[in-house]
Amino acid sequence: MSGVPRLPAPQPTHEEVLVMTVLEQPGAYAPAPPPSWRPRTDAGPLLPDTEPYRVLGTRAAGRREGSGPEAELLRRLYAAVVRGRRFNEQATALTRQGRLAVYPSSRGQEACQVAAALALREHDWLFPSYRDTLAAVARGLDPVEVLSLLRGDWHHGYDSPGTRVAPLCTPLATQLPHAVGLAHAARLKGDEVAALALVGDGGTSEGDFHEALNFAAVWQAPAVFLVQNNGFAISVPLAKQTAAPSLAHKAVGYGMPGRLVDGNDAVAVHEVLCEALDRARAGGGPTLVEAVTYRLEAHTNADDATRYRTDDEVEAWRAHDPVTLLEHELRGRGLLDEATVREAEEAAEQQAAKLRERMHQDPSLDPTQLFAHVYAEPTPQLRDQAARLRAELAAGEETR
Amino acid sequence: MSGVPRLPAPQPTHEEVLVMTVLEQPGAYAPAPPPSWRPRTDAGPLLPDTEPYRVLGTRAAGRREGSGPEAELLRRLYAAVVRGRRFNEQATALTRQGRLAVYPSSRGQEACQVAAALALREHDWLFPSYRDTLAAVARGLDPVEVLSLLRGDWHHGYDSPGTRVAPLCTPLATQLPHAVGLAHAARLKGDEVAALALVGDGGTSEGDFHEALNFAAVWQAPAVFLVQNNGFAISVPLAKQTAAPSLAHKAVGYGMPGRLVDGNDAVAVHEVLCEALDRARAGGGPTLVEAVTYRLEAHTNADDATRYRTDDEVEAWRAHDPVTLLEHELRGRGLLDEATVREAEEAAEQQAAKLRERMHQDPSLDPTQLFAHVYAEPTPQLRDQAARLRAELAAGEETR
Amino acid sequence: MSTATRQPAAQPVDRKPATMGQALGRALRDAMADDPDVHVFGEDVGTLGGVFRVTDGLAAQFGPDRCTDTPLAEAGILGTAVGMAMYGLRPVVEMQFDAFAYPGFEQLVSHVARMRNRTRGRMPMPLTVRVPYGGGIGGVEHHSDSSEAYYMATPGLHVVAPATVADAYGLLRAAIASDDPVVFLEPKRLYWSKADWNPQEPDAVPGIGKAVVRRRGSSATLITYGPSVPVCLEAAEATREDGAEGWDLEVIDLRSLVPFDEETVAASVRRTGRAVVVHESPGFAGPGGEIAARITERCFHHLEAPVLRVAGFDIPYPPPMLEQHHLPGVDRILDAVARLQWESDYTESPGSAEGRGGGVV
Amino acid sequence: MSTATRQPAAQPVDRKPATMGQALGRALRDAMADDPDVHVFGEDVGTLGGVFRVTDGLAAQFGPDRCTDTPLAEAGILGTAVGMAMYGLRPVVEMQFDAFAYPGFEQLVSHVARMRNRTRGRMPMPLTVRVPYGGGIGGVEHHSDSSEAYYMATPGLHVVAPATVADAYGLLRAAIASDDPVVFLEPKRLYWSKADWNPQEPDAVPGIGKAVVRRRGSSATLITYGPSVPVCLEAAEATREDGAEGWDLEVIDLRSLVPFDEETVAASVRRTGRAVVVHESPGFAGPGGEIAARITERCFHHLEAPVLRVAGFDIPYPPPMLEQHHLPGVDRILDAVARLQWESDYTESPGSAEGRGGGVV
Ligand SMILES: Cc1ncc(C[n+]2csc(CCOP(=O)(O)OP(=O)(O)O)c2C)c(N)n1
Ligand SMILES: Cc1ncc(C[n+]2csc(CCOP(=O)(O)OP(=O)(O)O)c2C)c(N)n1
Ligand SMILES: [Mg+2]
Ligand SMILES: [Mg+2]
Repeated sequence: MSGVPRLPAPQPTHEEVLVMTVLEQPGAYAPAPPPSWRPRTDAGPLLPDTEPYRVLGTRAAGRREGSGPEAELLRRLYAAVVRGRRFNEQATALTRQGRLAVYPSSRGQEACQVAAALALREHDWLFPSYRDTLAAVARGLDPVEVLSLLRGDWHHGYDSPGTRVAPLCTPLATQLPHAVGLAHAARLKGDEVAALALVGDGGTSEGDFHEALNFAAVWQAPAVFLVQNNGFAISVPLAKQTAAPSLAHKAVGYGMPGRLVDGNDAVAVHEVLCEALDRARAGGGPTLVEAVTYRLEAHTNADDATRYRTDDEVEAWRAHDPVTLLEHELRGRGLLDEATVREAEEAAEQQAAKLRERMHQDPSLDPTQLFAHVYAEPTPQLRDQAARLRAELAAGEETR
Repeated sequence: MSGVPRLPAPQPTHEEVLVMTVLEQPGAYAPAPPPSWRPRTDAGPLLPDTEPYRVLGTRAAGRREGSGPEAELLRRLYAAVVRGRRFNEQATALTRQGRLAVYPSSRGQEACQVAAALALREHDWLFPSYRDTLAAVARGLDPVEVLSLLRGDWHHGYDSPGTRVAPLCTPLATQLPHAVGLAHAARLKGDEVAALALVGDGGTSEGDFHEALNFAAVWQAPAVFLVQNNGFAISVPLAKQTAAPSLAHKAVGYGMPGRLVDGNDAVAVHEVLCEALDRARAGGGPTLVEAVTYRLEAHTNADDATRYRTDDEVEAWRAHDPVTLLEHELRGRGLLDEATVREAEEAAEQQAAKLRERMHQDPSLDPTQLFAHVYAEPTPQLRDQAARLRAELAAGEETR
Repeated sequence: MSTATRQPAAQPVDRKPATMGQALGRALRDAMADDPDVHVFGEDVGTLGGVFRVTDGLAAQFGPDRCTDTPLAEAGILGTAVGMAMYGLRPVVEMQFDAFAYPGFEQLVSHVARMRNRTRGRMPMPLTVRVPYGGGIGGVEHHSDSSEAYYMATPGLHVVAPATVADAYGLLRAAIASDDPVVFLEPKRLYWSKADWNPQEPDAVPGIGKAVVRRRGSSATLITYGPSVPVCLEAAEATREDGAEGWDLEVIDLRSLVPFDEETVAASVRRTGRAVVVHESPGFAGPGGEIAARITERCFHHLEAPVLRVAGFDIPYPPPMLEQHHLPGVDRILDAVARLQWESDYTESPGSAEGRGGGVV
Repeated sequence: MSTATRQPAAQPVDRKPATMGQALGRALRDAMADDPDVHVFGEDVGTLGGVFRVTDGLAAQFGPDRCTDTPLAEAGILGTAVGMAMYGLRPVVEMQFDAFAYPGFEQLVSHVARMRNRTRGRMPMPLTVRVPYGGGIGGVEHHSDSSEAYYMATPGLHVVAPATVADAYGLLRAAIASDDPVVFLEPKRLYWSKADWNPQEPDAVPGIGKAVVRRRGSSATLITYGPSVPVCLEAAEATREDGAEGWDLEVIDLRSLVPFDEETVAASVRRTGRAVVVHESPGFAGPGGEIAARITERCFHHLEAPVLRVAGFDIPYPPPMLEQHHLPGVDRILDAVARLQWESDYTESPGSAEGRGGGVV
C-alpha cells in the first residue's frame, strides 16, 4: 500500500506472554506457587462508564468552549448530518419509486454514521453493514455506487481498495473479522492504518462478533468496533438480545476497553472514535464502542414497525434527534446563522436531487458479466454457460 | 421426565422487559429523555473476584472447621480424586496397549472432574467434552461405556437420557448451546433441573461459547458453565487464546455472574458449583465459572508436550497437585488415617483392574448396525447398502 | 413422542383460496395445538410473525414461551434446539433466509444430523429447520441461495421442499411429526402462490419421501421440486399448446430430496425414455447430478438420450436485476427437451460412435 | 500479487524418499521464502508445527508473525484471513481436521468464495485453506469426514486434492500462487505415504484443473482423486495379476474437483466405454453424482454400461473399529467393474427393454 504513513516496526505480538491469572494466596498447603502465576491485568480501566458519554448540551460541552471541540468541527458535523438526513429521506423515497430494491434507513442514526466517516483518516478503512450506506457516502463515496447493492444492479458498486471502504456487508457481524484481519495485516506491514467496523446491537449476538473481538485483542490489532445500538434487531428489542449491563461491558471479556456513548451526539461519538482510532494506530490495540441510538424508521421500507413498537417510544426518541441536538448546540453557542443553515440545507437538497436524477436512469447491465468474476479465469464450464447465455440473448434480440 | 422435582411455574421470560441502558444526564438540550432510558443493571456483582477462590490450606478452610465443609464431603472428594487419578493412569496405559484409539487425560484436573460430578443432583444434566470421561465416571457411569468413543467401537457408549450425561462432545464448545437448550426446556416444563456444561480455555474462543452464554443469560436458563482453564489448547497457551483479565470476566458481557476458582482445590470448585447450580435451579439464571488448573499430561497420548512447554512449568504445577492438596488438608485436620488411605487406594486399584480386564476383551461389533440409526427408518438407499454389506460380509465368512 | 396429526373435521367446508404462506402458518398452528412439545423459535418469529409472516399470530395464541424471538445467532438457535430436543421437545426453528443458515452449519452437520446415529437411536432429533429459500423475489445478495446440495450431502437429514399449498401444509405437518430432523425448504417465491384449500380438511399428503407425478406425459420426464415445479408445469403446457414439437411431458415433483423416491422417478423414466432434471440451485455438484446419475444407473437401457439438467449457473446468486437470466425458465427447459435426441436413435448403432478405441468387449 | 514459483536448481540432486507431509511442509516453506506476503496461520501451526507436523519449523524460520498460532475459532481464522487478503496478503490457513472446518462455513461460503465476484474482481481472495481430510487413520468421530461435496457445490472455490508426493508439493504451490481461494484437501492417510522425490528439483505439476491418467488401460476407466487413488491403482493391478477377468483398467487421478477436467475424463471414457467413479465421501449427492452425470452427458453414445459409483455409504463416518467396512476397497471397486455389463451388449436392442411404454420417437 503506497503512500501509507509508516509505523515503527510492530511490537512482537505473541512473544510478550500474558500469563495465567491465578494469584498466590497465603495458605497452609503452600508449596511455592507455580511460576506462571502472576498478577492479572487490571479489569478496571476496561469497563465502560456507568453513563453514556455526552458532549452536546451538557456542562461538559460548556466547559470545553475554550479549547474544543472547535467550531469548525461542529459546523462540519452539522452540515454532514443535515446532508445525511436528506440522503436517508431521498433513498427511502427511491424505494417507493421502484428505484431501490430495498433501503434500510439510518434515520435517527446520522450522528453515528457521520461521526464514523469523519473520524477516519485517509488511510484508515471502514467496514460498514447494509445499514451504513450513509457512512460510506459521508466519507465521500459516490452515492450511486454505494447504493448498487440496494438498487440491485450488482452486489457492490464502489472501488473498495481505492476508497478503503469494504463492501456493505449483509450477513451480520461477518465483516468484523475482516476488519481485524485487515488491521492486523496493515500493522504487520508497518502501515499506520486503523480499521473501523460497524455492527448493530443484534449483530453482537453472532459468534463472529465474539471471534473477531477476541482475535483483535490477542493480536492487538488496530481495529475499532462501533456498535450502533439502535434498540432493535428488526423486531427484536435489546432486552431479548442481551441481558448484559451494556453491550460495552462485553469488552472486558476480551481484554479491550469498552466505551459507552450517546449515539445521537455526533460530537461525543466523533470524539470517542477519534480517541480509539488514535490509540489503535499507535499500537494500543482495539476498542469496543457502544453508541446508544434509535432507528426512527422501520427496519427497511419492507418492514412494518408498528407491529413491535409504540408510537410513543418513537416520538420520545424524535425529541432526542441527532440533527436537532447538534443544531441546538450550534445555535446556543452562536455558531449557526441562517446563512449557514440555508447553505447546509441547499447542499443537502442538491445532493439529493442529483442522486434522484441519476437513480432514475436505468443502469445498463451485461448479464454475461455474471460469469466474469467468479474466478480470475472462468472455468471451462463457466465459459460454456456464458456462451449459452450469449446465444440466448442473441436469440432474444432477434425475436424482439 | 418423570420423577423430576417440580418448580413453581416459571417466571415469564421475555415479558419483564429489560430496557435500554442509557441514563438521563443533566444537560442543557434536555427535552424529556426517551421513556426507554432506565438505570442499567449493576455490573459490579457480575464481576469475578480478583483472586481465584480457594478453601484448601487457606485460613478460610481453617475458619470453616466448625460449620463446613464437613468431613464427610472432604472424604468423599478425596476418595473420588484418588480413584480419578488411578482411572486416568489406567486409561493412558490402555492407549499403549492398543485398547483405546486415543486418550485425552484429565490428570491434574481431577479436582474439577470430581467436583463437577459430585455437585450435580440426580436430575441435573452433565455436558462433558472429550476430556471429561472422568467426570462421567465419577458420576457413576460404567467406565467401559464412557470410553466407547475413545476406544473406537462406537461414537458414544452410554445411555444419555438415562444417565443424564450428554455424549462426550468433540467439536469444541458445541455442547454449550445444547446444555442451554436442555436447561431451558426443563425450566419451561417446570422441572427443577440444572445443566452443567464443561469446556476448555480454548473452547471459550469459539463462537458457540458466545452464543450459548448469551442465550442462557437472555433466557435465564438454569445452566452453569465450567471452564477448565488448564493453560493450553493443545500447544496454544492461554496468552495466545485471550487477552482478558480472566475468562471469568466474560460473564459480565452476558449479564451473568463470573466466578474464578482454584481448579485444583476440589472443595472450592465443589462449593462454587453447588452455589451456582442451586441458584440456577431456583430460577436465578446461569453462571460462568473459571477453574484455573493445569493439564499435567500431554494433550492426548498422541501429543508431545515437550514441544511447547518446559518441564519446570509442569514440575511447578505438580507441586500444586489436586490429590496432594486434598490429602494434605485431610491429614492436617486429622481426618485421614492410614486405613482410609488404603481403602481409597484399593478401591481405585480395583476399579482400574476391572476396567483393564474388560477393555482387553474385544467388543463384538456388527457392521450392519452402521445403517440402523442414521434415521428412525432407514431410507431405501440405506437398506440397499446394508444388504450389500451383509452380502460382502457373508462372502467374507465363506472364504474364511 | 407424539406423532398426532390433525383429524379431518366432521362436516365438509368450502375450499377457499389460500397462499402457501398461510398454509404453512396453519400447519404450525395446528401442530402446536395438537402437541404441547412443539416449540417455534427463531429471529423475529414472535412479535413480528417472521419476515414472511409465516409465524404470524402464534406468539399471541401460544404465548412467548411456545413461539419465541431468539437472540440473533443461528448456531445458537440450532444448538439450543438440539438441547431442547434432548429433553423431549419438538423444536421448529426458522432460519430467516437460506444464506443465513450457514452460521449454523456446524450444529446442523455435527449434531442435528448425527445425534441419533451417535447415540444409537437413544437421542432422536425431532427437529424441523424451516428455511425460506431460493430466488425470484428480487432479494439482494445472500437472500436467494439454493442450498439444498449441502443438506442432501449430509447423512442424517431429511430434505423436503413443497411446491403446492396442500403439500406445504401436509409436508410441514409430516416434518414436525417426524422423529428425524427435517430441513424444510420453503420456496420464497411461492409464499404468495394460491390454491383453493380447506384448512378444516387439508388434503391428504403422503409422508416424507414420496414423489408425485404432477402431470402425466409420455414423451419425456421433467424431474423437479420446490420453486421449479410450476415452471416445469408451465413448460409442459407450453409445448402442448405450442403443438409444433408434439411433446407430451411428464412432470414429477420430488417433494423430498431425502429420502429420494427412486421408484417413482425410475418408473416414469422407464416409460418415457428421456428425462430432464430441473432446479434453481447451481448445476455443478447440485442435486441434478445425483438424480441424473441415479436414473442412469437404474434406467440405462431405457434411455434414448442422456439425462439432461437445467439448473442455475455455477455462479453466486446474481443481483436482483439479473436474476431472471439465472433462473431456469420455460425456454431453457424446452431447449433441453429439444436436445434429447429426438431425430435419430443413436443407441441402435453404438459401433459407429466416433472416438471410441481399444474396446475390450 | 506475486505468482512467483520456485525455479529448479542448477545441478541435479538425488531423489530421496519423502512423505507427502514433508512435501507439503516444503511447499509452504518455499512459498513463504519466495513471497513475503504468504502468511500461515491456524490452530497449533506455530510452536507445535501442526497436529500433523506439516508446518513444522515454519515459525522458527519465519517468525511468529509469518506462521502464527491463532485462538481456537475457525470462523475467526477464515474471517481474519479474508481481511488479510483484502490488504494484499496471501493467507494459508489450516483447519485442524475436516469436520472442524464447519464452524467456518459461513465465512467460506459467503465471503471467501464470493468476494471476488461481489467486487467484480477488485478484491481477489488469494487464500489457501488446507484441510487434512478423509478417513482411514482410526480417528474418533469428527476426525474423518470427506467434505468435498460441500466445497464443490460452492461457486467461487477451487477444490484440490493431491494423491502423490510430487502433486502435494506442486499443487500446494499452485494453490498458494493462485489468485483464487483454494480448498486444499490433504488426504490424512497419505501424509505418511512415501515416494522418491527431490525438493531441490520438484517434479513439474501442471496448474490446478488438470487431471492425469495414472495408469493407462483399455477396458474401463476408474475416476478418482485423493485418498482413493492408491486404492484404484491397487485394484487395477489386482485385476491384471488376477488375470481371470482380463480387465485392463485405466485410472484417472482428477487432482482437482474444481475446476473439473472434463476433457481428460471424457476422452478416456470415450476410449474405454465404461467408467466407475470412486471416492470415500458418501455416495448420495457426493462428487460421484456430478462426475457420472457429466460423463453421461458427454459420452452417452460411447457408454456400454451406466457409469457406476463406489463410494462411502450414506452414513455419518463410522467409528474407528468399523471404518474398514465403509471405505471403498479393492474388492468393492472390482465388484463394480464386474457389474459394467461385460456379458451382453444391451444397447444394441433398445426396443426390447421391458417397462417402456408410450414412447414418441
Ligand atoms: C447472519 C445473519 N442472520 C440474519 C440476518 C437477517 N437480518 C438482517 S438485518 C437483521 C437485524 C439486525 O439487527 P442489528 O444487528 O441490530 O442491526 P440494525 O438492523 O438494527 O442496524 C436480521 C436478523 C442477516 N442479515 N445475517
Ligand atoms: C471446533 C473444533 N476445532 C478444533 C478442534 C481440535 N481440537 C481438539 S482439542 C483442541 C484444543 C482444546 O483446548 P481446550 O478447549 O483448552 O481444552 P483442553 O483440550 O485443554 O481440555 C483442539 C484445537 C476441535 N475438537 N473442535
Ligand atoms: Mg439494531
Ligand atoms: Mg485447555
